[in-house]
Amino acid sequence: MVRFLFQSVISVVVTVFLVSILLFFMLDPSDGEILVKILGIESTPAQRESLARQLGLEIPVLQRYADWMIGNDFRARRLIGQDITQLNNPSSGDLEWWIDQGEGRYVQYQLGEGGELSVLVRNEDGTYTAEPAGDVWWEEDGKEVFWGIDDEGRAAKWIKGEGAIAYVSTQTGWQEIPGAPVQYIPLVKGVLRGDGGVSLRTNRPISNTIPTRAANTFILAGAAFIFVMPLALLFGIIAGINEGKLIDRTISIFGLIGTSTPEFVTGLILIFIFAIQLRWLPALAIDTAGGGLTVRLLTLPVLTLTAVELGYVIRMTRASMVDVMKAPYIRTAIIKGMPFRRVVFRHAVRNALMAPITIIMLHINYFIGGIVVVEILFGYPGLGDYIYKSAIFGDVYGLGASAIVTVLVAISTRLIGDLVYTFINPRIRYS
Amino acid sequence: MNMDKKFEQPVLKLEDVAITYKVRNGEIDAVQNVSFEIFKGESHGIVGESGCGKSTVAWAIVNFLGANGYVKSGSIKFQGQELVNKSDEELRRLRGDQIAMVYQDPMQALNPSLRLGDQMKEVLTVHRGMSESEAEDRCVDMLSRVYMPDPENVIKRFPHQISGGQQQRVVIAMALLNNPALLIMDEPTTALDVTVEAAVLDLIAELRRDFDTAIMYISHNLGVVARVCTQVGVMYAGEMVERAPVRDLYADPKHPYTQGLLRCVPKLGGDKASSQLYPIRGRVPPPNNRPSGCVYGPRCDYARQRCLDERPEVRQMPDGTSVRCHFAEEIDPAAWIPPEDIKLTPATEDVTKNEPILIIKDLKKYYDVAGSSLKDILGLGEKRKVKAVENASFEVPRGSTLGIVGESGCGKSTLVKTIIGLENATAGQAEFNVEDVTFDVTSSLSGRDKKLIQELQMVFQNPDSTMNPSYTVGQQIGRPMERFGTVPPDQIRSEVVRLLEAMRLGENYFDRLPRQLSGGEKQRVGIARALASRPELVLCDEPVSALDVSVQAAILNLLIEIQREFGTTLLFIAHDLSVVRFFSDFVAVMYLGQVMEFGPAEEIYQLPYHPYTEALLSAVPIPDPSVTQKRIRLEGNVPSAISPPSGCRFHTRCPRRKLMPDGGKKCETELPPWREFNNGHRIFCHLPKETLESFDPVISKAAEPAAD
Amino acid sequence: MAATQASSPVQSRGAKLLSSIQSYIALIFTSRIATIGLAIVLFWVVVGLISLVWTPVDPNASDFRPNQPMSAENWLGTDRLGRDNLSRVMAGTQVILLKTRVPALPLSGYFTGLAGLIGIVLIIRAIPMLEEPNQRLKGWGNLIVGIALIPVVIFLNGLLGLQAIVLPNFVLPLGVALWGVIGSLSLGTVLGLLAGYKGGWYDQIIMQILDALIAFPRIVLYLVVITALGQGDLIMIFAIAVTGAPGVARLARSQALDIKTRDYIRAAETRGESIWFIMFREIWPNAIGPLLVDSMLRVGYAIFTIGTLGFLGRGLPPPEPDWGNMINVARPSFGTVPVSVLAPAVAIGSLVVGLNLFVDGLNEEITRYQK
Amino acid sequence: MLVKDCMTRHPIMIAPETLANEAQQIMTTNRVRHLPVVGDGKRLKGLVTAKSFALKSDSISSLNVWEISRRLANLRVKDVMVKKIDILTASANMTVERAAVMLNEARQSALVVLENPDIVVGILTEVDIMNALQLMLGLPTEGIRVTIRMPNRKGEFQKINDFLNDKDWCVMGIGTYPSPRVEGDFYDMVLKLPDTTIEEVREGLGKIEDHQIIDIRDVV
Repeated sequence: MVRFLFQSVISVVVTVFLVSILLFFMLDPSDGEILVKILGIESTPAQRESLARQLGLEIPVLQRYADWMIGNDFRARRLIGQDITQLNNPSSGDLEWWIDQGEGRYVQYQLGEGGELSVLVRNEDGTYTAEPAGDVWWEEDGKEVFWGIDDEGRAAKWIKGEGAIAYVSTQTGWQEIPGAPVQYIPLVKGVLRGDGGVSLRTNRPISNTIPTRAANTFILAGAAFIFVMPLALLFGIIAGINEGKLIDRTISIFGLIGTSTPEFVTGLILIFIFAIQLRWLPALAIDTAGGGLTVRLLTLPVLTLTAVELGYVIRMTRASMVDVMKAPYIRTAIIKGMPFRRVVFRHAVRNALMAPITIIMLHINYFIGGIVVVEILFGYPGLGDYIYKSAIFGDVYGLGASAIVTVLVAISTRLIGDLVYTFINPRIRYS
Repeated sequence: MNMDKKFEQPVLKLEDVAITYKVRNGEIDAVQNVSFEIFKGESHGIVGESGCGKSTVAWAIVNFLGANGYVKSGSIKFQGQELVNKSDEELRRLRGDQIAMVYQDPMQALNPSLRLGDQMKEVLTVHRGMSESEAEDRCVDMLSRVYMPDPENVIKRFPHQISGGQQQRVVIAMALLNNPALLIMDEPTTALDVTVEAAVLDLIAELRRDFDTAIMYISHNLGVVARVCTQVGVMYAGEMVERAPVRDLYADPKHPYTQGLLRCVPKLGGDKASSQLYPIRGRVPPPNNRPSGCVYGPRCDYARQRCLDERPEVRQMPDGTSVRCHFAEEIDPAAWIPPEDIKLTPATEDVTKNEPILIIKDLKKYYDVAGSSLKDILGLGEKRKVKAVENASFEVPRGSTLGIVGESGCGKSTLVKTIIGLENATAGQAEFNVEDVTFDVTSSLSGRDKKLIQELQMVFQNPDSTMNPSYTVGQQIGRPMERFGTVPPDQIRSEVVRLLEAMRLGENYFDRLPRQLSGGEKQRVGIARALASRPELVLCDEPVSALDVSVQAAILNLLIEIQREFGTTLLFIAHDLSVVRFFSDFVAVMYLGQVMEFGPAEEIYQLPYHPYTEALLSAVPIPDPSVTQKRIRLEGNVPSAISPPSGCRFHTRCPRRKLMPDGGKKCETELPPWREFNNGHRIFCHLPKETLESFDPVISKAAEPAAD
Repeated sequence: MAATQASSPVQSRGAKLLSSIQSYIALIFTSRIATIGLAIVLFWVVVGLISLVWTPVDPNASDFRPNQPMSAENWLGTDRLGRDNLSRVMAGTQVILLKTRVPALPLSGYFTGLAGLIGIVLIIRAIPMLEEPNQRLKGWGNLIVGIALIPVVIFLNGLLGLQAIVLPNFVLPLGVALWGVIGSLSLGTVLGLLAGYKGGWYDQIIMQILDALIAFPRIVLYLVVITALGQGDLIMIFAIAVTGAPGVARLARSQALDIKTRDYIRAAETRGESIWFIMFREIWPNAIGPLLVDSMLRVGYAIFTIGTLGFLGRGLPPPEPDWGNMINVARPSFGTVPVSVLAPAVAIGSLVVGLNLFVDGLNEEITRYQK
Repeated sequence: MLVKDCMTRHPIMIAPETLANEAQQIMTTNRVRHLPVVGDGKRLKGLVTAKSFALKSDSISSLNVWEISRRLANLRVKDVMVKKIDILTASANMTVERAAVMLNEARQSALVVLENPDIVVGILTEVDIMNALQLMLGLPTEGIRVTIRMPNRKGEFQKINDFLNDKDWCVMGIGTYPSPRVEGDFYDMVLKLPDTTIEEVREGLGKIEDHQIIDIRDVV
């Protein structure tokens, strides 16, 4: 047991490490393509360069990877020389970084028009009041520099008199802001500490988005799971004990067709029948009326997922049941004169469920793939949809964080499967 | 009860039963015209080689032939009631209640995920409607009845938590719970070690008397059948060719097949010279291609034209034996002359005095055991070792045969693997001398000289896995020649053919694939492959234990012949003491990694014995009911090799320990000394020489049959 | 004499192959399911072959009547750009099953790739050698050569001006799905056999990495790879090969674990055969059967995947029509012209189902045959 | 001798649903006169004896020939068997003589032997008791069967015993009973002696005081 848990932990570490490295380096946004996606093709090189600096893309990739994994607040804290902390902004619900000067005084800095640094003191309601900062500069390499947190919550380095020009997109268009910081560190606590940073695509903190998305997906997947499991096990057992008979053939073939038809094909056919032809159910699972997720909305997506998973689980259960029914101990039970029902339920089912449980749990990855397709097909605002959009956009932070979530889900389901397996298999439990 | 059978009706009566399996193209008659009956309290043996339909008959009785098998004709009557075509519900009631069954592999027969108690209890709760607690009491009673230690605890365990011998006891106890009228046992001891087997056989004989149960005992082992059965039926190719009381069958076999079978088995009872083996020529016909006349006709030494034309009927002989042979009266087994080609040339020289080719000194092999605590995983815990081989030392003279015997787990295979290099020795020296070159054999395979690799070759146990299914016979025998360059490439084919002929296989085998060969043929090819690099030493790992007796005899004879012809030295592992005796010049007896006794073969089987050898000899089933064996049974299980007993490793089970002057204290603490006897015979025991010499011989031929 | 010696095993091997093929064909037809599956697959193969030479209309030609429903003229209607759906569905089999488009690459790219491959093989070969005392020297040699090979070739490429020589676009036979599976089969088999046969640390490390790959949601992997590297046939093949390899490796490993306990492996070891001989000459021929059956299933999965990615807008690149892509493009007008969506959907569905039916039936017959 | 030692173990049993015809056939082919009727787990339900098949006149008087045969063809064992409450039962640990008394008193020919409460372990019929008698008198073995008449007083058996001891003879069977049709208090004793001759026995036992050999023969 100890060995097993130890191996699982190692497996999690290795997997998360490999996945994150792979994602980070494959989707490395420093080549600037992402800037075009954010700013549009009409943007000027100067604007792109400014954005790249604001996003911290000019930081070397290894440093950026380390920041993203374990955070950079401690690095910033050292540069700033003051304590920094994350506070909730009541109006947006997002967490923002502030310098904590003690006694409930939290500040950010902003360089005014005249090159004067002003300090922004946070009020209770999340807004701030600007005050002159006074002389906070210190000497470095013959220049007067200052590290602080700017009004966007990034660690920033100002150099007196050498303000760079920052381009900021506002409602009225692009604004040129002179005297902007020359170096930025977008503050992040790191994925391993539960903070994935700010999404490049939405410019919102990822740790705010993912929970709601994941909850939606959980509802969808959970509904499918609750639907699939009992049905599939039942059909699998029925087919398994009637091996070769008509009922087995029927169940097996339908299972096979279900699991080998791609989700989008099943989904499209279901939409065609129930939404377009019969007009019973909506073709999209988007909550337009504001009534929340209803059974009506969820029916088609759940059915689509069910079709694929049901077939798979049935086939696994059936195969295992067929094997078990041929085992010598089943023969023993029959020769002992046990009634058939008792043979099946007492002697066969428990042994037959051992093998599929682990296999089914391993299948979670295909299931996640299915969820992505189904969410996109039905426009369902879940994690799958988020993963897809992040991937297409090249939002390495959003994709990375959500991918790690799915990896954790995959590994923990596998772990649960293994644990359940050890629990129902006395040969492992008692050795 | 000594009641005359004339007044009694058989518990089971089979009349002219034919069993057929439907296959893809047509039907296969697995069993034809089998008739026999079993009376109350009788144990009826069914012997025969694999594939002769023994088990099929058993499955037919409980009507469990699978989806494609059925009883084509004939009747199976259980206590006068016809079982064929009985309804499922009626059969279900009989099964487990009146008819019970015990199978070959107890581990497979028990449900791995249910506690033993639950599996036993349901026989009572389902059939008799007993309450759980009552049923549990009865299960405990029955377990203690089959001498299961600590039965209250055992019923709470799972099958994998008890040993194979104990599992078989549980299965037997489960079968007896409802006091069945008929107990079918299908090779119940085949998977067990010989000492465990002996104990289970004792138990079976005892239970038969106590419960008055009719037993149908299926086995391929003539020795086992001789020990437990009162009546024996011999099956061959789906037919029962002879049926007789056990004593008559072994003393005066009527059917040529029975005679042939008995000539194939080495016997411990007689002296070594009389244990010459004579294999039966040809092979068992497959069920879909059986001869139209006598099924045994093509292999029979006495076959005449009538045998090939006309199928013999079962005939009753004057002494009550029934035989399926046209000429049973005319055949006199005593007048049988062995065919010329089987007769072995006697050894021309005494090889036991040759200079040693292999010298093993204090060879040790320990394995690390993977611990399961966190400490062990991180490599911090104390490393525990399985001491698979401990201080083995012996010499093998050139051209001789050393037999290594012992029960499973005694380290005999590990020893051989270490010698050939599949495992690295932990300590010790092993030297191999050839052409004035000496090699150290304790190095790993990759560190070995190519010449040494070539000189040591191996013959394996399992005929089905000894050959790579993807290559032809010729390719596989040719490969060592190619690799070691012993034969120029253009002569490989002719050399392979020459070897094939030496194995009594023709050139037409060259292009055959393994799946086209029988078990015996595969084993011959395996031997040919081992010989292809012209090695000096061939190690044989139980080369015949997976084969039927008639094939086994042929392979053993072949090995001897090869040794005479090529002068090869053989190291021969076996668990069967009678085979080793027949085959070896020297014998080493191993127990729990330790060599317990070493010496010339004849000396091992005579006084003085090591107490363990004595127990082994007493347990060997001998296919001759007229031989009596001293009854010595070992108690308990073989201890774990991770923490072997201190002092003498055998002391925990030694039946002779109490003969020690101090009652055996010394055995627990000190390693025993080697006691030397004649001709290099050594015994690893604390008992003084005089005590060892004062034992009675284990095996004695009874002067006359004891009263029944 | 020598001639006959040489020829007879060859003949027998040919005859062996023929008879085993015959028996397999017989096996397929004994199963009704396998026969139906094979018929569906063959149907699409034939359709694809026909589409290579003839389609009702040029699949990429537009007749400027977009989104037409089914009609006598366009049996399956037309798509958003007015292209004939029937022709496009027919031609859609090509990229999946029949041809792989290799884009223009400089010759140096091929050389470097080849050198890299050889280098990797040398490094893999070197590792077991390092363990064996009498081969250690050779092992180090291999390792150094293997590592050095790649920069050397890159340098030579530059020197020889191979950068400048650009091979034009060309087409390989067999489709993306098939090449992808061949890729995962080769990669997975090598890793699996190595892990299974060598055991110990090899097994630990290889399986740990493969397990990580298995735990990685494959859809994410596909999306990332394609987003990062761009759409293309070779990239799709790469993605399919990488995601499929762990599964193949697991199977190959379990096969190797099973086969390595056989006595003929002991026999080879006692002959002092090298690990590569044992892995590829002794184990591989006996492990390949189940692996091949499994890869046929994988072809189904690969088609499934290509379709899904096409549907997500990340499928095979134009101009050749791709079923998944067709669905993606036609989806906005699903309500009005369902046939544009349903036709390719049914095509993908039936092809995958057909393959699965075929393999399933075949598998069942094989296992029954073994009994 | 206890019931368990002389009963017939594993008697042939049938299920209540068996056709009466079949039961009758089983009885004839196996030459038994009693069939315990049992449910699952050998639990006693009834007993079929030869008499069970005798037709009860009241039940058939109103039927014609065809109806009778049809009715008979469909008759099940449970319709004709002796019900459980009417069956004589015994436990395996009862003595034989007690069982014989039970059979005698009830005027029946068989006892069903049961264990925890109603599972059939055997059947004890008159024939079994006869067999027990045979065994007690050492029937199956060859030897000299001698009947000695002796007075009913202490020490008489001791004399025979001493004599047997002297001769080192063994006894295969022994039985005593009050002498029938004799005046006075005498007991007859039957002894079965193997490995000896009539002459030797007569020579030895005949010489004992007050004892009289009234029958001697060489039998199997």
